[in-house]
Amino acid sequence: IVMYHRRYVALQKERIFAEITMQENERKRIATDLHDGIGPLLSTIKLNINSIDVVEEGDRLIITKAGKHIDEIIKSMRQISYNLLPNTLERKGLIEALKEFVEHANETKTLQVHLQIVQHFDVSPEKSIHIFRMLQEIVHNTVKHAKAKNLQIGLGAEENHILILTKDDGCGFDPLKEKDKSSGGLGLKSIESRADVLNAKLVIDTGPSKGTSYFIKIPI
Amino acid sequence: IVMYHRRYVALQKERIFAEITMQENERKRIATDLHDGIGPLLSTIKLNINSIDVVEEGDRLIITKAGKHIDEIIKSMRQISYNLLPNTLERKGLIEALKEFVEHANETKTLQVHLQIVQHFDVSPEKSIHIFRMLQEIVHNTVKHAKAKNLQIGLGAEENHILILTKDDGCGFDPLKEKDKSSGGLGLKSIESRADVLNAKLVIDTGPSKGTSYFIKIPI
Amino acid sequence: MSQNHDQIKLVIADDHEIFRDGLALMLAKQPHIELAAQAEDGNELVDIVKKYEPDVILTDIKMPRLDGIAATQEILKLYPAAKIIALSMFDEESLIVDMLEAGAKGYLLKNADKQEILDAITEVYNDKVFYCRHTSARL
Ligand SMILES: Nc1ncnc2c1ncn2[C@@H]1O[C@H](COP(=O)(O)OP(=O)(O)OP(=O)(O)O)[C@@H](O)[C@H]1O
Ligand SMILES: Nc1ncnc2c1ncn2[C@@H]1O[C@H](COP(=O)(O)OP(=O)(O)OP(=O)(O)O)[C@@H](O)[C@H]1O
Ligand SMILES: [K+]
Ligand SMILES: [Mg+2]
Ligand SMILES: [Mg+2]
Ligand SMILES: [Mg+2]
Repeated sequence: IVMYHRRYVALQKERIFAEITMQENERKRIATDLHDGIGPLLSTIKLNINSIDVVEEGDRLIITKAGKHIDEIIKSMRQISYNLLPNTLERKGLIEALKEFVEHANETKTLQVHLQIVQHFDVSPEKSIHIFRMLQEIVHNTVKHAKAKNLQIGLGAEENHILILTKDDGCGFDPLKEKDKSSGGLGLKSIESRADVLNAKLVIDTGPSKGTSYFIKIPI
Repeated sequence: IVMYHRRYVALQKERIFAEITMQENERKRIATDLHDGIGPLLSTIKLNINSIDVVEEGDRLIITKAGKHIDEIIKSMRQISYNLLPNTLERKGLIEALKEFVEHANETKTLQVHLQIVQHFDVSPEKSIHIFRMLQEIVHNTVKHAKAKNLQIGLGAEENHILILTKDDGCGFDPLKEKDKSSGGLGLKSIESRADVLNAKLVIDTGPSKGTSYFIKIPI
Repeated sequence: MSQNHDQIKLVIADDHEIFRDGLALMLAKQPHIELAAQAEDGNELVDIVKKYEPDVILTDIKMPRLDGIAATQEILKLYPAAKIIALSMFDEESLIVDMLEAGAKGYLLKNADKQEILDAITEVYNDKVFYCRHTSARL
């Protein structure tokens, strides 16, 4: 039974890995389709209509309007594309992508997110994406559920590990109760799956009086 | 250990379910954004620019060009949106979506797919999507790997089960060998994961001389 | 090559032909701009800059083989006074900073209005910098 269990564990991990990989591949594919397929067409249409010489005032208005519509489309494509895969993550790596994400989050929300890079470290693009997704969900959950004023995020490294610590000053929750609700959310489970795929140690410390903390230790 | 194993099995199943659900939710969200958010804007732009009076022949050409660009955008958005979530699946259910998918596959490929509905049945939208994804991957794999001329797909129902049978006349493969390659593909694992989520029984029968068959039995 | 000193000699680079075509069509109508040549990647851009020595260069950032950032660096090594404007797609804003660090004198979003594009070309030609009005506050 122990051997059977081991085989089962390996199989399940592979399946979760397959699902996550498929999703990230698809995200990348769509982002590329939007960037290379639709983006140039949209910009070109704007150039096209702007190059037309019109005589009537009404036509000029129509062109202005159409131009605004194109800007709107481009704005939503930018949002879709960012949600799929932040360009910065691919181009400049985890730290820059996190800085951008945190800046973005601080723009609109009442929550203040404080990002501290204690030590810099190198990490593969594959691992970066899992770490980014975990922190994204932690921030989302803090915004959505914690009623917190502050969220501290610290990233550092020691020998062969990346260490991540997060701490909010919100209302906390009961992780066991949340996990029992099979009807419940997907975010925490996804954080666990990503941790599993990274062979990471994941500890959640949370309660009504102490807010919510995550401790994540990832082998490099 | 047995109890521990059971708990572990339940936990893993929940995680896979969470990943798959997250992915399908995201697909639906993006497809909706593209379809409902961007689609109408594009049509409006097309109407707008077509109503402009131009004097020069060159400008008329530019407008024609811009119109073609818009058509191209609409076409690729439709493709992206279809790949994410076939509209028909949501609107008209599994059978119609499969018919459309098979028709589509038969248009371009040398492979002939034959879809046979032995008995009609009712199935929830959630289950429909898992079944659709499994059959999609089976068709994709047959196109990609089987060198087959024909693929038979039969769907039927008995009492509390949906039965799916597929059979290609291609080269077959060694499932054990494929599964051992941890570097390998994602499709088969994803079929297994979906079967798991559906509590389905899944049997793959394949070999060099007999092509590849799937037998899937899904509790309704 | 034009001898008219009032005309700004321009080259453009982008890996998407339709976008280059659209840009060329628009520029063709501008009497004070002469579009000397087009490139579809950074390598070609460096070549046409050497060949035509344009007054102003308008270049995409993300291109195959040699991207806009690397091309900018290379061009500025050869011509330290070169006037380069970056063209940015909706998902490339994080790269604009790199373009400016590499020595670009300005940037435009690819959905900028015609007037904005023309202003950028004129301003940069007149030794000024130009930052696109539409860009998000983050930059
Ligand atoms: N930082 C937090 N502070 C307080 N409660 C939290 C926090 N993070 C999570 N929770 C609680 O845990 C529950 C489960 O979180 P999870 O991310 O799994 O689901 P969700 O956020 O409700 O939905 P989803 O992530 O699928 O959008 C939440 O509904 C919330 O009650
Ligand atoms: N119908 C089939 N006929 C012949 N070989 C098949 C068939 N289906 C699958 N295979 C073999 O099984 C392998 C694994 O299939 P799987 O769908 O998991 O991965 P893939 O198709 O190679 O990649 P992916 O699905 O990730 O795009 C394939 O590479 C192929 O060798
Ligand atoms: K001209
Ligand atoms: Mg959540
Ligand atoms: Mg496959
Ligand atoms: Mg480009």
